[in-house]
Amino acid sequence: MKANVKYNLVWLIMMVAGFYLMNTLILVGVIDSFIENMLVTIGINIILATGLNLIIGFAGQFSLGHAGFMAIGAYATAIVTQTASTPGGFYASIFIGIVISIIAALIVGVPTLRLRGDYLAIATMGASEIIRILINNMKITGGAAGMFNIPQFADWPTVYIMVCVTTIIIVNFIHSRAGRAVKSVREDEIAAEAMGINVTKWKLAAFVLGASTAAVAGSLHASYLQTIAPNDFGIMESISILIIVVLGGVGSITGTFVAAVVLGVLDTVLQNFGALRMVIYAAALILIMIFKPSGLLGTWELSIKKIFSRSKRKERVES
Amino acid sequence: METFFQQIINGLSLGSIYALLALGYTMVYGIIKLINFAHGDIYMLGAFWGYYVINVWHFNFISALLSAMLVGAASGVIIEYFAYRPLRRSPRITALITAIGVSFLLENGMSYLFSSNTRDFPQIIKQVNYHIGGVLISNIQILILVTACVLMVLLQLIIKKTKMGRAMRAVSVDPDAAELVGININWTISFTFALGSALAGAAGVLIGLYYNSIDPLMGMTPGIKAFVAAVLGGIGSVPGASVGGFIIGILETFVQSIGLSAYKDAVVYFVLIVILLILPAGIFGKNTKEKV
Amino acid sequence: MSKLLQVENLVKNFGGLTAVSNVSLHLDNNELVALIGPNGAGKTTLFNLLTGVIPASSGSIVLSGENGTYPLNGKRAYKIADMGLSRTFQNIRLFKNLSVLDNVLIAMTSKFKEGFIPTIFRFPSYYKTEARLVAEAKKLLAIFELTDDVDVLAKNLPYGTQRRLEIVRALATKPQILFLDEPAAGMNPEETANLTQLILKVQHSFHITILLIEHDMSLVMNLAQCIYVLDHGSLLAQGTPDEIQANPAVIKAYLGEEA
Amino acid sequence: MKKTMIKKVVSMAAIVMTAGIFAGCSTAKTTTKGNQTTGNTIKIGVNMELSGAAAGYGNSQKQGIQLAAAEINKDGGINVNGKKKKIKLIIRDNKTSTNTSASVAAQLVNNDKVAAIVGPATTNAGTAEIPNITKAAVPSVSPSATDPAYTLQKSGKVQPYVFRACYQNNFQGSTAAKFMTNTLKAKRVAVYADNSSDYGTGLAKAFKKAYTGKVVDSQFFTAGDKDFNAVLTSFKSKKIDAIYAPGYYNELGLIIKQARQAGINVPIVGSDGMADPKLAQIAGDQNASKIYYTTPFSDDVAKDNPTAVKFMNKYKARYHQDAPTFSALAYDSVYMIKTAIENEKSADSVKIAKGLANIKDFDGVTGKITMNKNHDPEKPIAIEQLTKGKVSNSFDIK
Repeated sequence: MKANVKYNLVWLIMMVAGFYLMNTLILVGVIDSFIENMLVTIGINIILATGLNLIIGFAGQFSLGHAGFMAIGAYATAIVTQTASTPGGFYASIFIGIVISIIAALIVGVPTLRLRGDYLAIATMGASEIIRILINNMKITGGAAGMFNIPQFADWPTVYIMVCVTTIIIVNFIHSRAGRAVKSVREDEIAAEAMGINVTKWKLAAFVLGASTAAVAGSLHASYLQTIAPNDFGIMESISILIIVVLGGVGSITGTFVAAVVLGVLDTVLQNFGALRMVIYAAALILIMIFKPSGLLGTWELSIKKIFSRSKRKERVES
Repeated sequence: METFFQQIINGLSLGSIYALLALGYTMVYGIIKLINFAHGDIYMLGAFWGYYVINVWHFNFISALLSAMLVGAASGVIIEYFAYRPLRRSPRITALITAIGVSFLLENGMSYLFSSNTRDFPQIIKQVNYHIGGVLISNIQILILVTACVLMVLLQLIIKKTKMGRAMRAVSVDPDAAELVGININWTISFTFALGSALAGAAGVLIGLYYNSIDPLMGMTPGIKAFVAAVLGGIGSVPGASVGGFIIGILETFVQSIGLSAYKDAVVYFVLIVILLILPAGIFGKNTKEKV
Repeated sequence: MSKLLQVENLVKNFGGLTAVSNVSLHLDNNELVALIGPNGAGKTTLFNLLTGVIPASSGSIVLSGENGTYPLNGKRAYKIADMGLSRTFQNIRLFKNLSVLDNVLIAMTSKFKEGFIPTIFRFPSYYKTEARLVAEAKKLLAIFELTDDVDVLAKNLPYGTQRRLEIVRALATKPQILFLDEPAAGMNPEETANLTQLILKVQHSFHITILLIEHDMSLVMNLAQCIYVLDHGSLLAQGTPDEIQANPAVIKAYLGEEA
Repeated sequence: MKKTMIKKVVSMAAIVMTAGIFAGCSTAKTTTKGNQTTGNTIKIGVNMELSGAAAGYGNSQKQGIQLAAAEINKDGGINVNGKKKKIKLIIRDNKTSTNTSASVAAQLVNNDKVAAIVGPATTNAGTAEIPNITKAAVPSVSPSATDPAYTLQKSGKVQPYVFRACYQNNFQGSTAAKFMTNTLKAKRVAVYADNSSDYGTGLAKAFKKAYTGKVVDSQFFTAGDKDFNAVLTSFKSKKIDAIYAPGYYNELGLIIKQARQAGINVPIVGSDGMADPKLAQIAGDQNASKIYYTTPFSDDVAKDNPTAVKFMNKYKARYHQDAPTFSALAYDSVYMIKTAIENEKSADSVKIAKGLANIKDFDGVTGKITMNKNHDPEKPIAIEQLTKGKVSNSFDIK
């Protein structure tokens, strides 16, 4: 048990160090608001993509509807902070977004999660589009014009902490009894069921957890950007999250981080290429996939535990 | 009553367009289980090809159509060769991302090279409207409807009656076994892509002619709709794609005619989900149970 | 005392085909029963019905426990597994991309519950449960001499070891009844002999009832206390190994072909 | 038990540490005084939809901007307090995405140090840019963000650095309503609006508010749609006098074509998103009759407006096509910035903002513009009529 404390401590120190590093860089002026913008976008994408990776990579359920849940969180925050324009209101709005997205995920997931593969993908895509179209036609959401002048409560420290928190939740979920159950569903539903795993329940658990982190990302997106519109949450947004997951490696959270950073930086750098940016982006995407078919990192994970035990083994060998 | 029949015609002609595109999706999916995201963009290429050859080289309709099919087929084969073939043994989701990449590349590449402006498609066939009992139908609508039906039957014949069709079916069931009995898998898959993409090329010219407006992003929306149609009909099934296309066309028309135009896509997706819940593999899809 | 598992008039139709027709059988506590029959006789289908993988068309399956009887018809497979019926599969269905240890731990999922919050925030209770779980799994793996392979991915194990792991995994659910679907398939005589010993050991040390499907007659005749013979979906005969070997109908339908 | 204690202590410590970080976290909010212009060029950023859904409109605007900049530079540049400085355009693509628009704006103001921004084309991308440009105190002129609240803060106060060159929706929508009542004498109208952006829905809303006749039916389409027969057929059976269809020329061209082919010959009235030569091309000249749209850029205006005539000729010479409204608005945006610089005698961003707010009687292609207190340009509006694809008449609406 002492070992566990040690590993957790290392992770904690890494997170705090990362925070200080960023803070210092901002104070020194290395990170200006342009780079900060990029980092925040990357952070939000990490939250979205780890959640989707949980659903696709670990539970093996091909969902293409992540943007819909993101939209729920974003609009919850936009609407709530319009009247309750305080940090408290903002955190309450995140919570409300999570609750609504959980309900939506249950409504979508209970019937559709029995579908397989591409059929599930298209059903979840449809569900997400339905959410978007409803938002597009509602009064409270501002319709197609979306909402702007949303008060900004999510600055980069908020996003940083939320990235840490959601990642901790998802990673701890994966490395636990729940995560094993979810992975067994991915591997073989029939065998899992025969071993006492309630397949429906665990699929749903992963789906709901992924959806609620997407809602958190949506809240951050709305509050940081201060403007949202239904078109931000279309099929293309779901696809761009999927791209991060696959590019990083389906089933690797570390990979998701790497891919989110790589794509985020790539996208920002390409901003200098004007009209060619999307052409280069597309070509890069194809080439990476052809030369790295299982994603940048495959299923490799960074693990402090493994590093420790490896160095220990080395010591033993040397002595 | 006239309005009702007119709406049926509207629905059928919209449906025939979706069906035309869905056929290509379903063929490719049937053989390599890949959602060929770039299919809608091959349709766009076909439309642009038609636009240029008619305007610049003054092709007539038939030669524009046939050459667009050739261009579609060629681009389909090239895309398959460079982007999908290296990934045939990789997870399917990888190939899907590549397909999305190809789609982005075609859309943005065309925008970059030829600008993203909308163009008017040359009206090479003069539109003639027929009034039949108060219902209006144009010669181009009939042309598209007939083409969609003929192509469907033709495809079905190719798949069921020809040697190539047999090879295609064999590869789709079990590529390794097909290879063992002497079927050239690469050649068969290329052929399927050529066939499916030729359909998209033809659709580009026909739809360009019908709507008279083409742009580099024109493949995106109908591409997704056609894909939904293919799934609805049971992806991999040729009659399924047509039926799915017509269902979605008629459904969209119906929803708009009762005044819910703002929700037309939502209703389409809702019906899709409901149908999938009842028939998990679409209307004509075979729901293969896993053997325990 | 009533029978541990009582199956009455079980029927399964696939469209027009009757895969299992009117099968009645029972299992006693701590009994080792074999189910034999030619290919396509419906043995695996019967297993699937008993373990809830597919629903029966009609008939009843009743489990007796300490506090009365529980009907199993129509229950989902995971519930049936929870009630103490576990199984292996004819064409091995391990969780291929997971480690040997994970395969076993997964089977213990429903036996060691831990709340969401303690799991996510890694309360000390989480580590305690997890440690207990791993210890238990390792104990089981040790019995089957799989300790060295704990971290190996299931798909990288040799075939015979995979079969063994499947038995361990089934045992990890703490079953009352264990269904083994052709455990010796693809094994050489030496491996089969080892397996026979292993099955006996399992039965005795875990005090469980075993129903097994097997084509290897040496294994069946050595192990089984009672044999059911299935042919074309219906029960042809039942009895002790000696009775079955002497049964003319069985010899004709099944053994006769070999003679 | 002891270990549990350790664990607890550690996690407590962690919480305290984290709390400490936030207490001490003073991410120094750098309060800039805007971007100063030094050297011989004035950098103007362009945050524009060059790819994605609105790419067609964005590229039209880019052409207008480039034309304006080339023209100014050919004349030696902008006169900053007696010294001529050339314009350097920094054009960046925002992919029609709010997220990217914010990023592009940050890059333009912080890294490129532009003195002013032209763009974005759409309200959504436009609002996304506001926080970043406001922080940097750099003004932005959007050629075509039409939402009434675009230039306003939540409190209703004006956004200090946000300007536009186009009408806001309420003005255009109510003008169309007046025109349909007074000139077309339409008593029963159907509304068919683009609901994929604020443009169509906003105009439809404004129109419905101002229109005194009966709105028989109100339907929506989505950008990218190509088939409008279903809705048009249902309109046909409803005895309507006119259709109000706010949207862009891409879809409107098809709506006109399909309406006329379906035998609907009532007037179709739209907005400045239709004012593009491509409209008649897509609809087909024979179909484009009895088409009306509100526009700042009418032939009438052009006749007694030398600026417009000059612009149209130059545009045609450079791009070999007739100038669309979007290009005209973008062209005016650049010249508005030029005027602001010259009036303030300074190319510093804060001064430019001040100059833009004080623009008065500016001779633009799209009319004589005076900026009101909400940073909305006040300029005359006209309605153009198309007959057989050509502008045949134009009406002044007071």
